[in-house]
Amino acid sequence: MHTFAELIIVLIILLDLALAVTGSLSSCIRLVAVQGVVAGLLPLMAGAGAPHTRALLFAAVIVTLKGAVFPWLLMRARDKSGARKDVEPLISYPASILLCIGAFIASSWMGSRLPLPETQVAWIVPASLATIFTGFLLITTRSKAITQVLGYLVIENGIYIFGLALFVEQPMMVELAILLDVFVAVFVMGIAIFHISREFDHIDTAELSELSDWRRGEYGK
Amino acid sequence: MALVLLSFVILLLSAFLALCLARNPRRAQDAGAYGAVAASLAGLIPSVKVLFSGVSETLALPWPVPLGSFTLVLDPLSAFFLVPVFILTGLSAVYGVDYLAHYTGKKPLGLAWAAFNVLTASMALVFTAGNAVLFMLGWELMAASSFLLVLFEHEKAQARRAAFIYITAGGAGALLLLAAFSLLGAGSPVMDFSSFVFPAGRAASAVFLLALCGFGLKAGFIPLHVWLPEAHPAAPSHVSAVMSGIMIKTGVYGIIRTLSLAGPCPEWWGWTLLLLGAASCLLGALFALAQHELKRVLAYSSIENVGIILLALGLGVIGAANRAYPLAALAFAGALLHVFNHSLFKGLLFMGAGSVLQGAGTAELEALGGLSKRMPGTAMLFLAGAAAACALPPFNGFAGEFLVYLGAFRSVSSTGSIALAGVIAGLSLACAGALAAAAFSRAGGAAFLGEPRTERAAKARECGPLMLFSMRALAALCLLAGLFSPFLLLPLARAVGSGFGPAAGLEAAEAAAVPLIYVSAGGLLLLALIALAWAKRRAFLGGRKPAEGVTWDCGYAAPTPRMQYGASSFSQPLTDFFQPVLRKLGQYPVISEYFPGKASFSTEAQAVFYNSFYYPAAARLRDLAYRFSWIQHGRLQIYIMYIVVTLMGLLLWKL
Amino acid sequence: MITLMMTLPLAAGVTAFIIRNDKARRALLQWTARLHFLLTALTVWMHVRYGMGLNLFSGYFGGLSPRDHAPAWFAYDALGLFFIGITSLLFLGAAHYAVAYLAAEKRDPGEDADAGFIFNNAPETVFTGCLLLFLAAMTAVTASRNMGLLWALVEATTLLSAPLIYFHRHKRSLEATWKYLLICSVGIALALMGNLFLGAAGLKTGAGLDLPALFYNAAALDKPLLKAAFLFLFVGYGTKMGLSPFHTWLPDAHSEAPAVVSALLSGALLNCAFLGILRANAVCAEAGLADFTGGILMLFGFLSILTAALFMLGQRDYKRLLAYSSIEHMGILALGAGLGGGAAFGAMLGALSHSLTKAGLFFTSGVVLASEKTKRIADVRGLWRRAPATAVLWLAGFFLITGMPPSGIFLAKFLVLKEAIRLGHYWLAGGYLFFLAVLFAGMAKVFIAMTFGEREAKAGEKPFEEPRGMLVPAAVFFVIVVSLGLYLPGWLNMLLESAAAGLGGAAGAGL
Amino acid sequence: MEIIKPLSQYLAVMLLSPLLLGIINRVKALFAGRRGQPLLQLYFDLHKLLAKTPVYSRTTTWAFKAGPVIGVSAMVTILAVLPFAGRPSFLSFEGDFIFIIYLLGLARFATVLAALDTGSAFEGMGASREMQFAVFAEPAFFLGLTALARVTGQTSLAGMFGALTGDTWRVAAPVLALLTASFFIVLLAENSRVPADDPNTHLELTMIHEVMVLDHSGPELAYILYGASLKLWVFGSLIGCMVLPRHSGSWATDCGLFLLVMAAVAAAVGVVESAMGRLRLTKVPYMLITAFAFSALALIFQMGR
Repeated sequence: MHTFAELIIVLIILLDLALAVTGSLSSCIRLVAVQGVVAGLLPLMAGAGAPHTRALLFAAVIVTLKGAVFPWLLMRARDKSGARKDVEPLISYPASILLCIGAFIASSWMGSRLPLPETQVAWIVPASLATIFTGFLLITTRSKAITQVLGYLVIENGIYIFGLALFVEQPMMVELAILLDVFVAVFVMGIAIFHISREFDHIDTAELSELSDWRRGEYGK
Repeated sequence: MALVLLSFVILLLSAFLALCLARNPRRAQDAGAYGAVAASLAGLIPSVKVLFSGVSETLALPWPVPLGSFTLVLDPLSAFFLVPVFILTGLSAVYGVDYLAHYTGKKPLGLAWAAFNVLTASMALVFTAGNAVLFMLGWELMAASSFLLVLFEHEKAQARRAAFIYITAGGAGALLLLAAFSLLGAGSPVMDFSSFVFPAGRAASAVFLLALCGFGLKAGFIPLHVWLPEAHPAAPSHVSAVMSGIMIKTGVYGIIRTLSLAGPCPEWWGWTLLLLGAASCLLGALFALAQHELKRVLAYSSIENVGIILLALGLGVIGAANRAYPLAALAFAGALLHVFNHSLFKGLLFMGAGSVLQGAGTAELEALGGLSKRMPGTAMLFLAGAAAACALPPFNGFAGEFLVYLGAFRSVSSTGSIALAGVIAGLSLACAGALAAAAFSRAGGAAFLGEPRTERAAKARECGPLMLFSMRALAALCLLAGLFSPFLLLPLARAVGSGFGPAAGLEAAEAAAVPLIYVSAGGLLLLALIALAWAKRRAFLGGRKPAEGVTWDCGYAAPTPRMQYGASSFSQPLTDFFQPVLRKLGQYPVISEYFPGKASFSTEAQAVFYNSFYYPAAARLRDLAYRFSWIQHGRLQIYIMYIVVTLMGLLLWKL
Repeated sequence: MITLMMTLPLAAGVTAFIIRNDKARRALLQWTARLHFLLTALTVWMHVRYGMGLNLFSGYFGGLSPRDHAPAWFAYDALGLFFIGITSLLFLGAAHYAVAYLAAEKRDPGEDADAGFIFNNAPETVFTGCLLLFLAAMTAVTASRNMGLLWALVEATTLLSAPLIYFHRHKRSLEATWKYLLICSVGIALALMGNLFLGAAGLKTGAGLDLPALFYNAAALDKPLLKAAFLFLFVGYGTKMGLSPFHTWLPDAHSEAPAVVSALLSGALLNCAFLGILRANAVCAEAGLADFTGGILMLFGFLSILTAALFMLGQRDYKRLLAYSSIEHMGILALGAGLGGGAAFGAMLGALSHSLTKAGLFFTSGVVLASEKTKRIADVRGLWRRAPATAVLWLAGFFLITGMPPSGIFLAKFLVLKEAIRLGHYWLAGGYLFFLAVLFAGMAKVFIAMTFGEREAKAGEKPFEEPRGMLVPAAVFFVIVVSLGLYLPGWLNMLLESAAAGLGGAAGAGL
Repeated sequence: MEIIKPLSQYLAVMLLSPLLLGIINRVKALFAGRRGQPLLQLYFDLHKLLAKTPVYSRTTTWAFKAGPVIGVSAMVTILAVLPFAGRPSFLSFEGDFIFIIYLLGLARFATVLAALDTGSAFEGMGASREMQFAVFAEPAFFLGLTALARVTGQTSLAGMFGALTGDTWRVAAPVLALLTASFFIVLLAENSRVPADDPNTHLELTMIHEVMVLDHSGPELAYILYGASLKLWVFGSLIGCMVLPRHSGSWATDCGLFLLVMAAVAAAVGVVESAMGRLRLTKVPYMLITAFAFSALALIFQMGR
């Protein structure tokens, strides 16, 4: 089973890289969904022996949410917004991928540096960190509002995997509450994107920088 | 002590009442003024009692506030400051009734009275508080209430600017004081002054410097004076009188308390005080000479006088550090006596300026003149106050300065650094005195004497009876305190004793008694001679009626008021000489043709320290802030980046 | 009791979505606030009456599970109780303000003087509903005993308050909402990481994320992991709390939200996030990491004061100015918590006083906005002439927020400074004083300019009738803050002390 | 019986001081080869003026009349403090010279206000100059007295001059010489003598003291003239006491010698006036600063010893 889990880890890392280079918005949404589903399945593979019913139930909820509900919500937001179909990165794709690889190297280093307990699955901590970095990469170097939501989801995926790595047993109620939060967050963000697209011409966040205290050119005289 | 408490209660109640009666200005005036006068009378009794008996009184009530306790201490030093508080606020309140009546219907008089009474109460609290929190409560209430009064005519941009500078200086000062208190009371859970332990070594110097700057921002010596010449002219005149007469003395009081708490002080503290005092008294007098507005002249004169007080304190500290105790005692006594005297004559002068402002509608010196004919009472009282401010005998200003001089002279014949300190002190006093005399003869002359320079001045009317009453009372006090200064020695010795140790009090009394008696005798002789000369003059006239004519203008028979020497021409030789310091701005006509046409001429005294230091520093700071304003850039991506980068940094640094 | 406190606003919030009648809905809002406050007051009273001298986490009562050993999800200790006390009091004022505000908005929908167009407001149902749910979430945050749950609830407050910020359907408020939503969500995601580390630190002890268990086993927690956990939790909740440099959302959200929401954000929400940090801090302190956490709190506290000072100078928007002042105060709270001892007490007193003062100021700013139709400082002059009562409150708020005595804020600032100096942090104290002075000057300039002076009537301006319902809550809050500086009742002192003790470690040492 | 001596000193000064101006004028006349005014001219003038009816400008108020009265009273008060021949007068006390300086200030203040009260451009000009020169003269005078206090270790005038002996001159001759020079310059400036001012000029634009009293007439002018002569005595006597460090023990001898020295001082003023021209107005401050420098140098010498 662990080999299988390690394969999944590799898959997740590859998905990170793919996210860094994909230009099409809809592919991005799909990639994030796939990553969510894969991450959701991970606990079933990583544990020793047959998974608990609880874990099964949980995995089912996650897969439904991340695999079906979120992509649907985001796709709808994308369609309504009538935005252009690519992610409009602020830096070039090669730069993105370089940053992503750099993040992966940094994650490996940090993974070894962080004072973590031994894990059973190799690479799981670096992978989770790399995923979190990729999420940040999406948020900070892409200009559209939707990609920022995607980034948030990728970070969430990374944290989820990280949690698995640490074997922290969250009580059911907490787990559910967290999931609910994430769900509502995406929902609210979706609504916000809808409003943004209505108020502004498109969902480029460059438009969303009117609130600023920058006194450009008012100093040094 | 109960009476002091009663006076607090009366003040706060009457302030509240004045606010409630704000709809009816007359009633509000009555509530405020009666309250202030009653509170003054109630407060004077215990203060005077403590001064003469020398027995301190303490009142401690439970006050559940962290660090705080409701401890009031009335020792002779406090009482010595409280006496002018109550004298001046009581008389100012009387003056204020007539002064503010002018604004009925135009200004919220209820609020003005409430602020005035709260100001009085807070000053009394500052002088009696025995706990840091209580002290700061009084201190900041004082700042806030006087801030509101400075904004009395807030529609004037100048008043708003003054209020801003004032409140900022006050706020900064308060913060410094908090730091000083924190250092002093670091070890005690309740910040009572009695529990304060003066730290040793560098921390002691830190406390001294913090207290000096913190209190100095209120006392207004140079270079911490910037708010003073702005705020005093902006406030209503009876408030200016109180602010200049006593409020700035709260700073002096604080410095004295700090010195008293510190016990034996290092000599350089004394030098700091001495040099700051010397700079203040010289520059203050010099700036006063260059001002064009009567109340500004007075404000700068306050800076000069605070400088004199500070200089005396510095001399005292140097003396004490060199174990020249009688000298130190004389200097301390001089400082305290000058505190008292200054409050009287400066109150009088500001009231006089207020009368001018109200009678002639302006206090611009170049627009006044000839008021002595139109407002004879005010003119005479103001000029008496001016004489007192120039420390001319027989008025009271002389006595305090005389003690300082005496201290300085005693030190001149001793060895080492004290002699130098004495020379610096004496010389600064002499120079400042000469400059102050020039400034006041200029101001008094331009405002009251000669011919009116404008229509408004020509139509000036004498001020109301209550205003005159207050000024007369103060002028009488100035004269009496000057003539009978030996009688002030006992309270003075008590105050010095409670501030600097009982031995100092005795020494001061011993050293000052004989010379002061002679000075009194000289003053009485002078008055007698003046009376004699006056009587003789009449006798010489022998009933003949003097002839009247126009002023002799070298044969020119139709002199006009415009031909008089104005205030700026009067001071021009001196201000030109000191131009490098004064940096007055001006436009002078250049005459190049044989038949020049119309020409205009203007000078403007600028606030040198504000314009060349504080304002540029503030502008630099703002520029710096603007430079960093890109932090709040507007782009979400960058904001998220901050979080990531900070987190990474923290992880790398801390793990 | 706690159940009731949480379900009451929850139920009311859900109901508010259904009610069609404006009046009934507003009454619901008010009555819920009143009842909630009553319940809170009762709980505080019970705590004071029966829980005297109780230490952190041993003083739980009234939770879902009354048994001592079984972990309860929700229960109050002094710290939580203190924060819910603030929140509930604040909400009481906010509810009354909101009713007057909504009525006024209905009559005279906001007009944006700068952009010159009229915009719509969000439906009142959503607004009221979210407001009540927001209260429910905050009640739960303060009561939660489990760090995981705490996280989820803090995130819930973010999500519930987002629609509140977007009350004015205006593109700038949308931008603010978006930034708020995203920055806080991303920030809080990091706090989730922190929770994971925390769980990992206690893996051997089996403490999970239950606070009392963590506390009990603090000595056995894995220190490096605990440090990592604290860093993540700090950055996460710090983002929500508005500590610099994570504060970036704060000025935007506060300036664009309706006044009542700004007041709640500043006065209640930031405190809730602070509570998250304090909980983590307490665990770390118990584990002997007080120096580590204290250093970080002090560093970022100082940084926040610095940032606030920089942006206060030349600020153009008065609501943003207030927001930066909130950052400053959060900085002071963090500084106080980091210093511990008397400063921790000061921080608690500061939290209470700041919440009330800032809420009062935001309430007043709403009236100023209603009168002047602009948030630009340069366009507001001579408020005294047009709206005297508002001007008085505005000025009073300035004095209180800058720490003029008598006020709780003054005492808080003094206590923090004293502790910094007592502990020998002279440079810190110096910087603190300098930036406080800069902040003071920056605010003084603005408040004087806005309040005083002559005022030229703008074209087509109607005379302004000051809405009493919007001013009374502010006035009441100010009076409370002033009285705090004059008289600290014994029960409050005890509550503050035990709350300060709840910060853990050296902080519990008392004054 | 001891009271007789100060009283007679006092009366002597009151009576003799107008004579100093007569001496100056005679010396000047001598240098110019004229016969000059009688020695007692000022007495005649005073007598004449006291009997005259004054003319008052319609602009003036009480301040105009009070000026001469206060001025002369202040001078007479000073005489009660001033030592005569190094012997104390009625009022001799620690720090008495400060009292003197401020009484001089009072006289100046009153005169200046009286001048300003006329509203005349010329009188204002004189007042302005008077005040300007005072600002420079006072520190010089004061510093000189400080140095003297340092030399003698005394703080009252009578004490200082009483302690001044021939030995002091031998030990500290440069210091005392500098001080004498300084006091002499101050005397010239304070009493409106050449080179600071020219009492004989009739061009108002250049006058200082005289121009301030243009409008005064009758008894007021008499007061002013008398006050001026007293002032000259005050400054002269300081110099006289300084250069006459001899105390024989006999009161009469000392007084006689002192009066001779006073006459010599007046003569010296006359010599200076005859030998020098008037300085430009703008140069007068520099002359006073020179006096200040003399005093400062004296002090520095003394403190360095």
